[in-house]
Amino acid sequence: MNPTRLSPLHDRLARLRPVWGEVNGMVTPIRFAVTAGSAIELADLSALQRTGLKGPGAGDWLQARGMPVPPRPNAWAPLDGGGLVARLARSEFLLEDGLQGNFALAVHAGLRTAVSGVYPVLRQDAALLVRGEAVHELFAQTCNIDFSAIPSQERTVTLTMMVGVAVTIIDTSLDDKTCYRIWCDGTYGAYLWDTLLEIAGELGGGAVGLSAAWPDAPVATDTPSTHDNSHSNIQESP
Amino acid sequence: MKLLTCPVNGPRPVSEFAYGGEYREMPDPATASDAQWADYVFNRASLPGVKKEWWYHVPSGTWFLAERDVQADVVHRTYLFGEGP
Amino acid sequence: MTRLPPIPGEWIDRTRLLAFEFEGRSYTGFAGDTVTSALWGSGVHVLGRSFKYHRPRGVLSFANHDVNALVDDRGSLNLRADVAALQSSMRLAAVNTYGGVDNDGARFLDRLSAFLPVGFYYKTFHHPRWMFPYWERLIRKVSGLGAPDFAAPRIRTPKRYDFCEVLVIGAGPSGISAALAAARFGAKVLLIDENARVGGSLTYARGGASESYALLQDLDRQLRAQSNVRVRTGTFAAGYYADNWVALIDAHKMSKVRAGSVVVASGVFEQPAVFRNNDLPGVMLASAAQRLIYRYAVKPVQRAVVLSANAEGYAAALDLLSAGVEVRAVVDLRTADDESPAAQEVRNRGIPVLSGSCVYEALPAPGLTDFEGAAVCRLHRDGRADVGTHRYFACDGIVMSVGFAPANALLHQAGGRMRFDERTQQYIPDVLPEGVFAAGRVNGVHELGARLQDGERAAHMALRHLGRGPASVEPPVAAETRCPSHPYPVVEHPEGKNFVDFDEDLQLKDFVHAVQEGFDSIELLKRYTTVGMGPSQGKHSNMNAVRILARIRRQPVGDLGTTTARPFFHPVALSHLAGRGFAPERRTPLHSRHERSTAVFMQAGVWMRPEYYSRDPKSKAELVLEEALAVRRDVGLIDVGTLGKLEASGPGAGELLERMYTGRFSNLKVGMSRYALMVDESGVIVDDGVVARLSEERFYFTTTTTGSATVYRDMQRLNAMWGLECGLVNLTGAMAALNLAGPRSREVLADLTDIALEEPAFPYLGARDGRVADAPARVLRVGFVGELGYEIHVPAENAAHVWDALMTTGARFGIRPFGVEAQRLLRLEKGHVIIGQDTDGLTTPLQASMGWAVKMDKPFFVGQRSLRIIEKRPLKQKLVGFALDASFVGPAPKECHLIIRDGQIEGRVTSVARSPALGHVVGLAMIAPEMAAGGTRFTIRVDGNQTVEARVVSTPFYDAIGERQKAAVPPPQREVLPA
Amino acid sequence: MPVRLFRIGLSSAYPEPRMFRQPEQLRGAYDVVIIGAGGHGLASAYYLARDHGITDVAVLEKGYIGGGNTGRNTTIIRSNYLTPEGVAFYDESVRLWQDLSQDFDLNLFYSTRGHFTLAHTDAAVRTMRWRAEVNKHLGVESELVGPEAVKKACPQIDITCGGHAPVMGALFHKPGAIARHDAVAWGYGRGADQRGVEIHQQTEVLGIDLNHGRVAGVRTSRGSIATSKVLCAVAGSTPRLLDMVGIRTPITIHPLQAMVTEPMKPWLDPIIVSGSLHVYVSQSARGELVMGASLDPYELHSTRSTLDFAEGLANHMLDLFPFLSAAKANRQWAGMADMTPDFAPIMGKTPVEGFYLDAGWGTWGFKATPVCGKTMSHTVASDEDHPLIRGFNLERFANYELTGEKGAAAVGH
Repeated sequence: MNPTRLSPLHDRLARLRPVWGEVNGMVTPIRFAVTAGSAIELADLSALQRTGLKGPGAGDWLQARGMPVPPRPNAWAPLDGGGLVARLARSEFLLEDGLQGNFALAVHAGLRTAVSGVYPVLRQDAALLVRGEAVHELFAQTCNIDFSAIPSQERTVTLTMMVGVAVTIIDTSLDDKTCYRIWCDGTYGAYLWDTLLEIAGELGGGAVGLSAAWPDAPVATDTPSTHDNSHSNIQESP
Repeated sequence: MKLLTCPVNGPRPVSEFAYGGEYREMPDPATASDAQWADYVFNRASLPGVKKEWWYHVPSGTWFLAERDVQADVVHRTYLFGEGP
Repeated sequence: MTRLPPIPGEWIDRTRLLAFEFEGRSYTGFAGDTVTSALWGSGVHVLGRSFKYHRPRGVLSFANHDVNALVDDRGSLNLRADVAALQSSMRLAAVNTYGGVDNDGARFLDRLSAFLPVGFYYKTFHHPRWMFPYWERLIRKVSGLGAPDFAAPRIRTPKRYDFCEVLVIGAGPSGISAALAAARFGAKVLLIDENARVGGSLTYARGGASESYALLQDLDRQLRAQSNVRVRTGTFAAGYYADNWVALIDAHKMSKVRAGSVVVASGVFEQPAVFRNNDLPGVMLASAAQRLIYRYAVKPVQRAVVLSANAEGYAAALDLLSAGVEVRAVVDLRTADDESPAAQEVRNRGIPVLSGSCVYEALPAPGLTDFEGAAVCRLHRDGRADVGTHRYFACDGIVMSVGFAPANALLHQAGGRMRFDERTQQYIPDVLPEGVFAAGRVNGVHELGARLQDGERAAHMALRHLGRGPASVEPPVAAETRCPSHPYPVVEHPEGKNFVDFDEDLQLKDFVHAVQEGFDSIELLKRYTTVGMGPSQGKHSNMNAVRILARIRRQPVGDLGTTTARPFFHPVALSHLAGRGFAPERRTPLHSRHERSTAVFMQAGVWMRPEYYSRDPKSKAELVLEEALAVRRDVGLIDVGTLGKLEASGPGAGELLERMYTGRFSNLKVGMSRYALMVDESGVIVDDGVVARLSEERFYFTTTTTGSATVYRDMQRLNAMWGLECGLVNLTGAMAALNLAGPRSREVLADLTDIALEEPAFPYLGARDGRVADAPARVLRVGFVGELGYEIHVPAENAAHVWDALMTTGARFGIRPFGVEAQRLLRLEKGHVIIGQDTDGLTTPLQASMGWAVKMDKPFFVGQRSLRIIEKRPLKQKLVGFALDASFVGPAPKECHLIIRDGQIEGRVTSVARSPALGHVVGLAMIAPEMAAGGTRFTIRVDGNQTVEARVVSTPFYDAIGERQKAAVPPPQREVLPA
Repeated sequence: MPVRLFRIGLSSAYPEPRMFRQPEQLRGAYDVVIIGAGGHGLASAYYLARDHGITDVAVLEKGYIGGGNTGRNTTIIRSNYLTPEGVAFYDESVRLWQDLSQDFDLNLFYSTRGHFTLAHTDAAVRTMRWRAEVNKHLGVESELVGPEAVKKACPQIDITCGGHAPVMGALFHKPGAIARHDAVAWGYGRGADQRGVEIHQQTEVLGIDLNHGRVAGVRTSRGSIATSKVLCAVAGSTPRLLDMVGIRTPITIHPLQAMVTEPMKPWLDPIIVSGSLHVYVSQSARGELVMGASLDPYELHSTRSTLDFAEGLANHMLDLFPFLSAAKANRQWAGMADMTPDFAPIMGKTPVEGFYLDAGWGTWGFKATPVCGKTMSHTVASDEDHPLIRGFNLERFANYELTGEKGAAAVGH
């Protein structure tokens, strides 16, 4: 059987008394007892399957497996099933599956045996989704990059600092719905989450669960999780 | 805040970078005299002027070289090691 | 009450009355008032007391540098009354008075001014020496301005970043014109102004007519029509920093804006004339009087003498007349008649104009707080007043319009060079850096029409810098034909009190005396007199100071050079600079588990680590001992996830490690690990860890907690330089690490893993991949704490799961989580060195007695060549183990207590503790080599100047042959159990 | 009211003479040429004239007296260093400081305020104990104290530093003091001038002539000088001067920035330093809080200010003193610090005969001003390194015998 996965943000999320569900073996907030304003919606997507690889041969190796390889550094491409492959700087890649699709696992498996010039990178990020009309104000207070000047159709990957933490940011806005993804080292996750949540609160937003962040998310809600935190929260939630 | 252009990530505020010090050619340890080696280890070309320096873009882990006027604090060009002029 | 009937364009909202207190009395003002306008409008003229002589002061500039009118509103430090927005229920008091602003107990100092010459504090108070502290205490009592409120809470502000293509600083005519011109080409424009509304001088310099107000309304309309112009009023640019990085300050926050190009249209500061009593309440700059009238509908004075040296002065006279002020006379420092329309109009209205004359002194009523009149004299050719021609004008105010100084601080900060323009008697930009442009009066352009043109020109240059805008840029506007500033608006007076710097109470003679004492360059003069050092940073004083120095040295102003203008343009609250005050913190994936086990956390760099686990009512010492004993007797579990964790793969991986570390790894067998020591180029120890070989071309290795970032960084750089075929991956955050240690550790782990644990399948220093509690795990057999132990590395997301499983399974073996303190103790019993505690910034492996970890016969490693030099030199100090006699009682040595021999410092204790396993105190010490031989006795000086005898013993202190970490054996017999 | 002020107040003409003359032109030759009319250069000139009878001295200054780091530092004076060499050296300096106001008959406002170096980690506590023990051994008043002692001496401090860096202890150094930095240069300048030394401002050194490896003369913007002895005391300009005589050193130039608030009623008695928060602060007699932090991270030969310095410093100031949120920062400035790898100066004779070096002053030059004058004048006069500076010679790097002050001076002050 698989061991429980725990989000880097788990105990921060637990304080917000969510209704938990389970995604890829990780308990994840489906919705929160208190619903926040909609100016900014902040969600934890750490549960998505994720892997990385780097090295001079990484790009070709992906291509050989029929995966889209962003043509230029710091660009990303979508994967079937709602996932994406992001090219970080030159020869490093981050793969993240949507709720469907299993590219990440495939790549992970494919690299169990050594491949020359390709090196697997274990990803254990805190993975956030942030959207809403006040997102750019949130960025303005936390990050020295003018995202409003980067057209979302260019599918740019930005490696930068946010409130003192190294982050990877991409713009996944569709039409007029402003939406960004943020990844950071999981050990900074709690700090980044708390900081963004505080500011989001001031701007009339807050944390949302997967059902809001991803309305069509087919996840088993309220599954009794092995995790005691989640137990208590499920009981306490309506 | 000063802007520095990472050859891979483009212009960024200097707060995203770590300074790696002056680029120095290491003398051959086998042939260098003790005095020459100590000079390499400790002494620096500290005159103002344009210098070749190591800089590191922290969020992406990119090392690169910058040719910077250390008096005017103007960066003339930046490039990855081995890809310079 | 001197409030005027409603005036078109006034900034006050007469429908909103605000009640407030000043100096214990109640007043009312209107929303939109500043504290000064509300008080002046209520007939209050003494707004504050001066810094040094405690003279009464009122309105001078009314432009954010009336620093003699600083008020305190219940702990809000040094509010500037001239710009602080009036709020209801303010309870204001003037700062730095003794018994109130009207009867300031310190006002006697004014009469002592003759005895307090420039720099007086350098000249006295030091004889006799023992008296100085008393004088100093007195001085520290009377100095300073507002008093801080120690109970005030920290204010966190929403500091933010901002971006624009063209930043225009100053929304006067030239600034607005620049913003509109840039906007017409579609640029994203940010237009800021420190005033509550846009318009600059258009809001107050009307010359008694309505055209300028009409123009302002028109410009304002155009601004609103431009969607790509953001207008931010109540916002000033505090400083210009490299690459068009500008700090914008408003009431609530700081915005750090990155601009493509910057247009500085910051205008000018009107400058005071220098004559006796020019500081009395009622003597004010013309622009101040005009602001009072048109922005706040306050009648500045009832009967005024206008002291003028330019057309602006006559225009101001007309403004005064239109506000119902009786203008007794216009006194013009110039001999030639002013030909401006305003001057004509003044003469037509029959106002006496005395040209070639000056105000010799303002005449106060007894007590200085009231005003009687002005003494006017003709001027000699040499610029001195001809006292014989003395004429008296009764009035309650003198309105000065004698010239301007450019507000060019930002241009200086940007690296611009200024030159003194004799024609306009003003510093103007000579060379400006790329991307920075000046427009309007700061650029020496004073005529209204020309200012509009100049703004447009500057905007076009700014656009060109961005690679857009018009194909060609119009030439600079024609130079001024008239001179708005008088070359020397300074009148001597035998009794002085003719002030140059109002912040610092500096009079004309102070400058004469300073120069006499040899401080005759502008920089030395500034430092000795402190001119311009006050809160207003010389805005109203530097220009006159330079003119005075030039006059004394008989040199043109232009030859004196300028003083630099550093940030900030106006003072900035620390809370604005600090913003929210982010403090990044790093947590291991087991943080919640530690909290649940009531860990007491300590900081390790950005990390939070359990120091020990509290259990009431036991003391820290007891618990640390218990945790240590649990490891020695049974089994303990510690989170070592803060260690750096790196992976090197590829054909070049082995070579990279060979070059980075002092040890040898080419011969390390797959599935085994080895201690690794790292030195820098000068041979100094910088880091250590364990290297495990997972396959021929794959290594997994650890670094110290603090070293992880830099070690990874340096390896990346050298890997690139050496062109080795090696991939480096930093897994520090992605992998959790738990050390399961103690004689029962194997039994605990056995239940949870598919890895064969028994000897020889998994020997000491072995490294295996497998599963622990179903999680993919990498297990290293380590001996840091000197017992059978397994360092278990798992993906961060599984860490809590694995921790729980180990604690549950370990329960029946008496498992205990242990913290950093217990680990330190356990490793000390083994004599293991902690880099940074047992070594310092200069320690070499030879000094640390770690030669065994250094393979000098390798072809190369970083620092090797330096170590070759060092090994030829006599050793200065050596790290040894020591022990105290078991019988020892008394104050135990502490880390960094010194080793003393014959009154000389011979070394220091680096680690020390009472060993629970051995029952006596053991430690490590850096010591003179000749004292390092086993058995040598030495003296440690401990607290209270006591000394303690210790003797050098070999390490490890505990389990010298290391059998316990190699194979679980029963715990030693000798034990001290916690009391 | 002191007598002196009465005399001035009652005299018809202002009685105060020039502090230092402005010599019309350079002479063709001097016994000794000192480059740099900052505190160190002028102090050396003063003691050369006063203690060694060498008065045929020209002090050359590119700008104006005390215009370099002497006028840009945060005026902290202390001797609580880590190495015996360092402690002995700075202790002598502190001793000299005490008498200067009387020596000069110029009040330097030498003010003994007590100096706390806060420790926020157990590693820092260890270092503080180390310094305290070395200091005590050498007779310098230093002791390791607990948070409560800090709170007692400075009740306004937030001992938890906003919760994220609680103060675990501090090194208390009773003699820690501040002084008026400009006056130090003026005092030494006046004293040297009165003894016949010539101070030439606005005189830039363009080159140094050598003859068979020894100093022969100095070329300046106002003409050439023949001399056999040159003392170089130019802090941030050291590399340019060393280049003229072909000497290589480990010195690199980094800006050291500072910031001052508007005057407020004095409340802060001691000097407070926090290594891990990168703050040091004292309150001047004018009521301004004089604040500094650590060196800029990268080499730069310039005195520009940065906003991120002001932001970081303000943030950490509010960690220590939250009630200062409304206090306003008035002015930023910077100096050029000539840093060495072991945070100790480079002093004494050099491979070039007759060329004496007083450099590597990094962030700690002001406090050493008097003892530098003493020891360098001795070294120049006798052509022998003064015993107090032997640990600071240039050869120590080639010999891998660094002095290791790093622990004590990790934060610039």
